[in-house]
Amino acid sequence: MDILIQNLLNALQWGSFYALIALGYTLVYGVLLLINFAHGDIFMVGAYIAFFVATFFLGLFDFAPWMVLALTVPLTMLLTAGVGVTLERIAYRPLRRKGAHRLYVVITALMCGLILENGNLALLGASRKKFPELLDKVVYTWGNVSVTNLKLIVILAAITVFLILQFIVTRTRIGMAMRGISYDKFAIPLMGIPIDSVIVFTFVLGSGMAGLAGLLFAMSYPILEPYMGALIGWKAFIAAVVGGIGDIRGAFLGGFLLGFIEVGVVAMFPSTYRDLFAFSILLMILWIKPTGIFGVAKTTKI
Amino acid sequence: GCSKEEEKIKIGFNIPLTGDIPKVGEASKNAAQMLLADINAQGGLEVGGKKIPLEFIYEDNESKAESAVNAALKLIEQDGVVALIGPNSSKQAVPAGGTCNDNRTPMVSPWSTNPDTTKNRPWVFRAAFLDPFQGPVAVNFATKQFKATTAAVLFDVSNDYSKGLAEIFKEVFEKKNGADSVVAFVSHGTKDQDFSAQLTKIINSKPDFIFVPDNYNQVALIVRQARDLGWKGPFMGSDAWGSAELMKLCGDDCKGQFFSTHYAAAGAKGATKEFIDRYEAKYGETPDDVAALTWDATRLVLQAIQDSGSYNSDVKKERKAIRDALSSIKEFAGITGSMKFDSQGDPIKCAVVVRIDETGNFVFAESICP
Amino acid sequence: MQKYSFNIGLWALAAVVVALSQFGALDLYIQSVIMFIGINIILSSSLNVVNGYMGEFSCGHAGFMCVGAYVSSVLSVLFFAQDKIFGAPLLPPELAPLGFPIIVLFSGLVAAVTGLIVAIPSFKTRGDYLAIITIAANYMVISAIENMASVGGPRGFMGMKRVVNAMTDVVDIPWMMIWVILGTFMSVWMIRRFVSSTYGKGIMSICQDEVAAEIMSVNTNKMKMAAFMLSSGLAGIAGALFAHVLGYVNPQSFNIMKSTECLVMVYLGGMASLGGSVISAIFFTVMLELLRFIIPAIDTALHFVNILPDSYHLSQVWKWVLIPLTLILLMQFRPEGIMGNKELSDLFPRLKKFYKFK
Amino acid sequence: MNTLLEVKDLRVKYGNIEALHGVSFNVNEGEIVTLIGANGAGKTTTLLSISRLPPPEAPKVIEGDITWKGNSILDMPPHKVISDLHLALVPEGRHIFGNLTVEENLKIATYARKDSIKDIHGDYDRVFTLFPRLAERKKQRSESLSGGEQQMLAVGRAIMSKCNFIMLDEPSMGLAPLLMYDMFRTLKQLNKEGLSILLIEQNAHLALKFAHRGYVLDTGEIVASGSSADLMDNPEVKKAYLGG
Amino acid sequence: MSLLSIDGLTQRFGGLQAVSDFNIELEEGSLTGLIGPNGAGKTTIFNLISGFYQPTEGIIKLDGTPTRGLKPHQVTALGVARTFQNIRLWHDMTVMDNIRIAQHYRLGYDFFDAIMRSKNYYRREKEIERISTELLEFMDLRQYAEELPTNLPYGLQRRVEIARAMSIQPKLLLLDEPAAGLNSSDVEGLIKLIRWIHNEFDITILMIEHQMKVVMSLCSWIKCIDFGATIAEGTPEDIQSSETVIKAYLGDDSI
Ligand SMILES: Nc1ncnc2c1ncn2[C@@H]1O[C@H](COP(=O)(O)OP(=O)(O)OP(=O)(O)O)[C@@H](O)[C@H]1O
Ligand SMILES: Nc1ncnc2c1ncn2[C@@H]1O[C@H](COP(=O)(O)OP(=O)(O)OP(=O)(O)O)[C@@H](O)[C@H]1O
Ligand SMILES: [Mg+2]
Ligand SMILES: [Mg+2]
Repeated sequence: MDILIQNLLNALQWGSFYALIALGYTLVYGVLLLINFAHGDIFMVGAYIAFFVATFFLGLFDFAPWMVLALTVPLTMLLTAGVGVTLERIAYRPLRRKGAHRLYVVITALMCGLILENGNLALLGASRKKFPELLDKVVYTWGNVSVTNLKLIVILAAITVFLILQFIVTRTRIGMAMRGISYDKFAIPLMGIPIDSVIVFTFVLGSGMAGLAGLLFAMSYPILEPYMGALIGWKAFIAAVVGGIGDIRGAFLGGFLLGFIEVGVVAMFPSTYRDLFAFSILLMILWIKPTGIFGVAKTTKI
Repeated sequence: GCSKEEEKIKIGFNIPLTGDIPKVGEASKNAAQMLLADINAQGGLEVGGKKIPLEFIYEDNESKAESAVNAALKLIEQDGVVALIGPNSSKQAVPAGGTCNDNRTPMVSPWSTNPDTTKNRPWVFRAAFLDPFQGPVAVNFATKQFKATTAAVLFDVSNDYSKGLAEIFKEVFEKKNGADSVVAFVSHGTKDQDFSAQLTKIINSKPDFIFVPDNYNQVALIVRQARDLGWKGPFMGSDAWGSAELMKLCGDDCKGQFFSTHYAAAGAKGATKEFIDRYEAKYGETPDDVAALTWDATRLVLQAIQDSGSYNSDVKKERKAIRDALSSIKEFAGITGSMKFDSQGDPIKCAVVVRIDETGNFVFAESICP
Repeated sequence: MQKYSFNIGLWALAAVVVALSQFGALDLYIQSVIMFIGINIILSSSLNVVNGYMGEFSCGHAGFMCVGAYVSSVLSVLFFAQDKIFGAPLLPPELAPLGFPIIVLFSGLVAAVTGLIVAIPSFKTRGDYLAIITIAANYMVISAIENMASVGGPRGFMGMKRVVNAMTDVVDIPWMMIWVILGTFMSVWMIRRFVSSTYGKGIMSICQDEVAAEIMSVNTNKMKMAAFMLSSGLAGIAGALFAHVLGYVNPQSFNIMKSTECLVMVYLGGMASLGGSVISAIFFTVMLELLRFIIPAIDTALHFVNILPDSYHLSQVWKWVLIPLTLILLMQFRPEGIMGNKELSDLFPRLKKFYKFK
Repeated sequence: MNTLLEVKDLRVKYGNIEALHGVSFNVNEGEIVTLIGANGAGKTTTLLSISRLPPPEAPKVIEGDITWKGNSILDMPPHKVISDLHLALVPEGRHIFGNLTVEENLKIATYARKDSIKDIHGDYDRVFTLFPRLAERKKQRSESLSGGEQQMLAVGRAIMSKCNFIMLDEPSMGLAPLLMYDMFRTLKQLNKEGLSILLIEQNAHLALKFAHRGYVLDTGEIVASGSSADLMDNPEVKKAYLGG
Repeated sequence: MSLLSIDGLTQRFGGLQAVSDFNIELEEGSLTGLIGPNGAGKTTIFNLISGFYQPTEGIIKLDGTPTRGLKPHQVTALGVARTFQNIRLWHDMTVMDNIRIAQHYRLGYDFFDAIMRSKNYYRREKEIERISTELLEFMDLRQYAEELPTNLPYGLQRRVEIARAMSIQPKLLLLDEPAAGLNSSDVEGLIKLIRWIHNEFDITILMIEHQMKVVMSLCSWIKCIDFGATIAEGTPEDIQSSETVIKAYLGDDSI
């Protein structure tokens, strides 16, 4: 029983990260049908930004860690959003303007990701960074179940972000515009909607969330290295698709699902088979629901 | 006028500057740079009474097998190096070793632990000891130190070093403590960051200690997460822990743990201490085992060049001379301990077990020789 | 006669390359680069069948390559080489030059059958959903092999050099160079014939309007299967050649990074352009190697004009910054890839005189 | 009468192909003007140029001017054309947002409107009385609508945007006769309330019957113009566009 | 015997009944019109006939063979060709390729023939080439054979789409609003073309159209549906004067 609860908590935390990153994927995808393969690396950049911001404040003033944290959260989100928007401006937008096939933008995103990773490596060197402790760790223990305050914060953050995004996308006018763009970019300006602003807004949201995820991740797994975003990025993408890409609920659920599957497989089967089993399960889900859990099949009207 | 190009001894480095383990490449390169500067400052390597300057050429193998082969071929064919240092990890060292052996160029891998790297390859050598030796060291030490009868193992399935060592450890431990005394044998993937599921499984099987033959960066995460999950027992590690960064990343959580390795930085004496101090001064961090092993590997090659008595400007002949000299080195006093070479070109050397003390230094606990 | 001059030219070029390798005029490094170019051509052109001509987004090409590499390695070692796992060779090593191509083709076949795990879901789902099925397939193949201790697991598998040596023992010619060239020609030739037949053009109709294709009598499921199997089969052949050129395989050599390299080559060359795939494979491979020489040159140049501080040297790390940067710039100038969806003959109609591009 | 929109010597290009070679015409406040012409004459191109949509879908203006109440709008971004000038376009090929419901499609068209919720609701009613079918399909994802229903939605969106100038590109395409006539009657009614209309219609007969004035476009040039009655009597126009 | 017989056809989408208990018998060689208000279910009926949807209820028989369970390409192989309400040509392939690919079901060679370029391959390709050229010739499209459809004017695209359907050599041709988007003179041409095809190839045609001129001058029998069920049928004259049809569909043409 204890094991079950413990694993449940583990899965919730790990799934939270998948969910946070998958939300960013889905948001951008939902608007531009662009698989932003650089998203994992934007997340990595977010973690680094958080690192620099936090060490800056810690080093410069004699702030209490919690004050530093309070400053780091918004700054990180803002700066990371800046990175995302910059990519959009200099790499994706010109291609879009030229009417390139969307997969060329996807490949460009992939390349941007590589530049972020290796540029970081080239500039900062291969040494890993240790993220400073900004939160006094509290371990709550009941019987064999242990959980840290950080874990709870992470889970809470994922849920909050999900609710906010879900509200924006489904309830607001700009959210409606975002959904419209994915279907027909041509007609959006005809509705009086400034398309570029909406796209920039999307990148601000998506990358901001990646920044938040990066910060929380750095606090939970305080070792930063240039390639830290690659694998988790790919997996979060998979989670987003399994949930039904383009759908906020899908990304959220898909992230947790992947977290649960990975933790579950390790807990129940020989751990060496984790990837094999986890991906088989995901394939099975897609087999049953070919457009993901929340994905709606595009009805081809002929 | 007609200036003849200055004669130089070219040595190639086939190292992972990008890809999965850039830190390994960087450390290798740092150590090599330091050695290069040392020797060239004296006017070059003294061979047969003549000083010849050195030139080191660094090629990135991107941590990929095919790139390692291409890099090796480029160094051999285009740059005409007389010997190669690296690759470091076995994934690249095994195929690159084949290439060097086929092309009759001596190669010394600092770090590779896979027996295949050197097996039946007269041109390939290494500076690190093999898993089959390190496994028992860890078992014996842990059994004695922790009075352990049960153990758990957490390793990286996709990393042949980690997996190989884990398997040997399991075999030896169970031979000593009876079947099923390794109560949990759990794996993770190479770039994983969350180990809570694995650790939950391990903690629940209540082992006396956890053996973690993993790279230091993952060790830092594993140890921390284990503490978060309520584990209070000891860990035992392997040589891959031995990085300067371990303490920076792991902090207090790792203090008091033990691991087996090639050398202990703290409390080192003589040449080792000098190396460490200078490296620290130059790069601002304690050299890890890769740096030390690269240093030794390169010095081995230089030693061989000197042993051969004269430098031959015909590259092919010089390579042969180096190989012959390498294979006849009987004993070599490296900063990672003194080593002898067996018929395969693998070193026989002592392992040390190191304890991480309260100040975070790696202090010598015990030396175990084969 | 004139119509075949293009073909004849290619074969002549191949013969020259082989001859130069044989007599040592090309050093081993250049030879190895040429062989990797050949392998990359197979990879990119075969992926183009699915991603370009059929318009799907398959991201797990390396998985099929992996299958081909392992199947061929195990078989060739089993049959023609002494090995610590498989023991004595089943056949006399003198037969290696005959047996090897059969093994390569067979491993292609096995990879093609593996391709079914992607082809069958593609009946129901498309686009980005298919993308993750292929990624998952890639991971699963790697994970499966890592769990197979008999082929070395994460340690990798070797012994193929001995098979190549066995071939050299029979006749001393650059065997692998010959096989790679033959494999490349065969792949490009197969794809060319496939996509230029009315039968194969069925996949292009799926790309442009699947509904119309199905209603206009194209058996879309069958065509998808054919395309996926052709593509993964050729990837398997590329894998088999790769394994024997390297003499060593390791599951991590076929991870998602390798797949993305294939993707980059396809889109760089241009979707649905075979010529583009060939050109971009050459460009990509050569650029990767050239940067080994260019970066030190840039470093020297920058130091010469004193832009860089003395203590800082540009290292090879910058390679993987420069490559994507170049590709991004290239795509900004040619947002449809080097060749768009055109072939050489469309851009230079006069070439048609020399070769029938059908 | 005030001239609302004026197009002067407009030349536009798709890539390297010139689609309009100097087109000039104007629309006055409260007028209904129609552009007729064969397939490919450049009618759609003209409307897209006025809407200031960016390439690649829309053409690039290389010469000439488009003015709105005397001010050039060539530098205006497309969304401003709607939100500031209140100039709407019902594009050829409907371009509805298939992943949104019918209701959301109508709602998105009010994006630039700044008036009260109540006014907006009044317009919903107007659309739903004109096209009762849309009311029945309110919650349906619009991509599964029938061809004609989608066309209704496209026109409905233009009404929702509450513009005082609407450009319609073949609004009757795919509509059943009954509905087509209803739609034209409603548009006429809106026109009486002050709406100006620029109409493109394949059925020249119908278009001229509906409009006050017309222009005839042929391969990128205006070849005839005048009041509807004049054009209908013009023998050339009769022969080429009215089917004899 | 009738070529197409539909009995009790019903199609539901969720709660929506798009077609309800629809019946029709088409005699061989007839030219029938299908009209009805927007959203009446006309296109849905076409989709059901061509196998794109599986009917919720009802039986569709072609030449006596029930088509339930057949995939669209199998139905097409039985001799049912169609055009689409919105043109769906393969826009990046030449007109010639469009015509050739539509003959996929009777290519008569397989993958290996294509790769090995067997005798059979050349024989069949030649045959298809011949048929396609001939067809383009017939349809006055010969000079556009190597053009991309996107570069053709709308009227010609419609014609190419009909040619593509004809290359299937159908027994039954389904035309979905062939005159939509055509100007008056093109409509005249279209009427002539359809009439000519009907006579020349002696095939059965069922067409949906909103332009009364087209329907009235071509069809010998017209069926008017609303809410997926027949509300009136008869000759053009009957329909034009039917109160029900006027009320539900034609309306009055005063503007
Ligand atoms: N996106 C485009 N790229 C290139 N050429 C185009 C493009 N769109 C239209 N054209 C060309 O511009 C010319 C005018 O086209 P336009 O669509 O304006 O005609 P139209 O009068 O609206 O015809 P229709 O009655 O068919 O709608 C045509 O020759 C057409 O081929
Ligand atoms: N896939 C679908 N899912 C849900 N509803 C659908 C679907 N396809 C059609 N419908 C609905 O069924 C009804 C009939 O559609 P259909 O396309 O057959 O109409 P139609 O008679 O062809 O009309 P039009 O003349 O406008 O083309 C419409 O109301 C439409 O909304
Ligand atoms: Mg038009
Ligand atoms: Mg319809």
